[in-house]
Amino acid sequence: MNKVVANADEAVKDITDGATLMVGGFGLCGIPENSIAALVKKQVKNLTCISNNAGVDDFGLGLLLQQKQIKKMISSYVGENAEFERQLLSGELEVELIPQGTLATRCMAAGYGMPAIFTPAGVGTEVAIGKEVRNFNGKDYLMEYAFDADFAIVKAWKGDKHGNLIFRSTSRNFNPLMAMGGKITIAEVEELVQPGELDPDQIHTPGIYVHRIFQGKDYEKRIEQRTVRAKG
Amino acid sequence: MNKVVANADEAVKDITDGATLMVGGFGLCGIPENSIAALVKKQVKNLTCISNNAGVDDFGLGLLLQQKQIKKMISSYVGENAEFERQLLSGELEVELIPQGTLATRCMAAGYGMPAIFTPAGVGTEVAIGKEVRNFNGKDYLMEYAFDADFAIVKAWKGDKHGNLIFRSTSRNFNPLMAMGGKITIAEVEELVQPGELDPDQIHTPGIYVHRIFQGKDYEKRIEQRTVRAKG
Amino acid sequence: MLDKNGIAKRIAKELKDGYYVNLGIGIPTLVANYIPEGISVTLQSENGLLGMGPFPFEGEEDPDLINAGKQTITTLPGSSIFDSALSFGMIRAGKVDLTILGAMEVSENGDIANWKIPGKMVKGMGGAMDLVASAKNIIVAMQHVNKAGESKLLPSCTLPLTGTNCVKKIVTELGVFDVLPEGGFKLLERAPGISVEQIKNSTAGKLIIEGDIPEMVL
Amino acid sequence: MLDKNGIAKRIAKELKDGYYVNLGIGIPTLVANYIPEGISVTLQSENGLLGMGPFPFEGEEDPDLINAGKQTITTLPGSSIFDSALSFGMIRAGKVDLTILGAMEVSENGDIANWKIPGKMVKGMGGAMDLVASAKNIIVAMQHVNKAGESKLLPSCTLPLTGTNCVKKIVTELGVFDVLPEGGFKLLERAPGISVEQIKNSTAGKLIIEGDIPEMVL
Repeated sequence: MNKVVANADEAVKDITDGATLMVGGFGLCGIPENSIAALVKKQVKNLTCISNNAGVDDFGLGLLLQQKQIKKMISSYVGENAEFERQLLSGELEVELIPQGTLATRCMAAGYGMPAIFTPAGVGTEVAIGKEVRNFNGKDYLMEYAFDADFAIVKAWKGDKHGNLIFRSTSRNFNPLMAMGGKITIAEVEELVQPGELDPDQIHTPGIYVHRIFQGKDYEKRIEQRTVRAKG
Repeated sequence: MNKVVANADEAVKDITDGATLMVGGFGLCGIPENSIAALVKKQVKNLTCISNNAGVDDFGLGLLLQQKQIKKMISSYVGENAEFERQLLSGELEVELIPQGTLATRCMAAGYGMPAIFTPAGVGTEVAIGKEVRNFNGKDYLMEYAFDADFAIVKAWKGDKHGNLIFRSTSRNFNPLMAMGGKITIAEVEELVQPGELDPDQIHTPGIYVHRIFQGKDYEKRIEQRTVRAKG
Repeated sequence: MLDKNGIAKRIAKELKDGYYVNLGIGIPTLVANYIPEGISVTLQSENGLLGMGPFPFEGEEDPDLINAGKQTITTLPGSSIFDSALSFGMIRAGKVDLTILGAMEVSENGDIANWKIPGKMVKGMGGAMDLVASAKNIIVAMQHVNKAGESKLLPSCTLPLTGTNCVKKIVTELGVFDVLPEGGFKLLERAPGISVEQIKNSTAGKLIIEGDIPEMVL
Repeated sequence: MLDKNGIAKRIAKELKDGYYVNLGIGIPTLVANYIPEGISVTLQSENGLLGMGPFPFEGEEDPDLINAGKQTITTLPGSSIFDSALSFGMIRAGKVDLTILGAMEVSENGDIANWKIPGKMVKGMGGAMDLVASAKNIIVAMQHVNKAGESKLLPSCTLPLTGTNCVKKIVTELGVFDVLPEGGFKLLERAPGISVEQIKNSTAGKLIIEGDIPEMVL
């Protein structure tokens, strides 16, 4: 079973105007840099992006925002992005803010075939408006629906042609959840390895969830908040 | 943070008559042999066991059945056990049969703090009797509740004193789900290693879910269906 | 008339390149022996494995590596192992392309009964209810009649159900049948040497026969 | 009066051996610098890490290893990494013993507002709503009054809520307060050099003062 495609352009070729995309990463950590670049090049428009954050002005999803390719963002936190703020305030961009755990779990629910989940996050707040509240064992929960995304684009450390993925360190974040949750999942990897090189016990995303995989290149892996301590 | 206890007797010492236990394993694969032996020795009675299977006559949970320590089994499949059958038919033992995926997901739900999940398994069958049916996108689902277990006893391959666990091959099965789902989780491991020996990226169960851990011994690892092919 | 291996062989012709397939216990397991050349199929075992390989060589059995039938097996290059919740998660999410399983009864609207006989010791449904409730495509492999000689293709099931409106195709020792969305067993192929008349006589549910029914080619 | 580090230092005294703790951005992050000797605490970062270590040495930053504040960090022996759903799963399941976070307002019944000011650009709630809805124990670290000099300990919040009935304790530059289940801020300790009168003058919500209020010992 060979899911390898030549490059990012090939991988995203059927993402068309108006598509809903899950985009992996937390901040700029673990984002699918190659796939985003290919979407910029392809000039696809009116995208709805489900992504925890919206990148920075000149990196990550910020690159799609610059070209006004995004119609709507579904995120938990969208700071650190002046162009985003401008488009939001001018009404060019629609934004739906949802709690981070709810975002993660709604992606996971899609991958588990569960149409809805219950979470207490947002009960009694404006997040609860219009949502079903249900009490279990004396505690209120909101019913939240699984996401329905046309595509997921994720970034992994290693992968094989079957689509098996391994993520490195905290770049795992939303990536495996979105990899499960997309109707078509596109994975870019730092290292495309031969089947059998990945220990079956250590695979984070089984290949059944991945439809296309390619070897990414030129990863910048920009750091958003470089914090260090003095050697001593 | 040191969660290591000396042995199985120490680990199960506060499991008392009438407790509800999640017990890891699928068939005889990945079962907590040492903890089961300690429960036999302790002669604790009237247990409710949530476990996919019920062992065989002289191994696994069959050892607790022999001593009539189990009041109720919650399982998906309970074949291969004559004493089980005898107790069931005589009315000594109560059995609740539920679909395997529902069993797994109800354990997981407890670990994720989700009070209930939706699954289509059992819709239109006797499993659905008395349960809430809900339609999402034209398909019916049953609402199934998270399990509420006093203890989970699980078996891992490797673990450290923080309770981090790694499972080997398909002995993973229900173990990580029950490790998450128990109010108090007891893990026995084939190899207790030093913190730092386990790669953080490869840990299947983060230590926060595990309350006690011990180095098991004398693993028999009995095979239920030995199937081989001829060398050729 | 087909023997068990014949049924498995005929079902194997339904496999397509790239399919993820879950094989139940019994005849379905035999399908793995007849995967057509040039077709790559990945077998899922619901205890938590994708990419199930053949039985191990004698002396190489690993008690930690079993399939959903509790048999010792092997992995293949590209296999992945996961917990049982993720295993049923991928099943529930419709990622498994085809489920092949046995049945005691199938009704003409696609209901299936395969886990419980009232009055007999019930061992449990295992993963069958999850599989039939979620699989995109379900093929039943079974004998056409039960030991008492009664048809297992019925107007409606008499035994407790495993799932409803889910079976898409049936292969028995007598023939191949589509279960139509509007109800009814549509005869597609006859087993070698079996007449339409014989199939009619063995089928209690609504049988749909259109035109000439070819004998199957294995 | 306490400075930011003083607030963090006082909160650190609430830590107990074996605690799993989630620290929010700002003053809460500083708490990690004052963990009492002999106490082992594991820090959870909600992007997917248990066992957060200190910042890396210069030149050893790893872009793949960051915390929920997007800062470069390190792991420790015994750390574990997981996806964000499991991270919030353990939070939702009440496995994190203590959450420490900042706030714009807290009400006397434990409501918290810390994510949105109407009319200003809203950046989002991140994981705050999940954390406050599920944590067993929540301590708020904040300034007692806002920039306009108005009390942030209120009868009820005026800003959009992050969560309801959840804050258990508040530490400000002026003192330490329990939020009582029946409502009200119970003064437990005064900050060094601060009088009960000063605290009264800065607290708009129901303040409960019983007996002599000790000055805190850091």
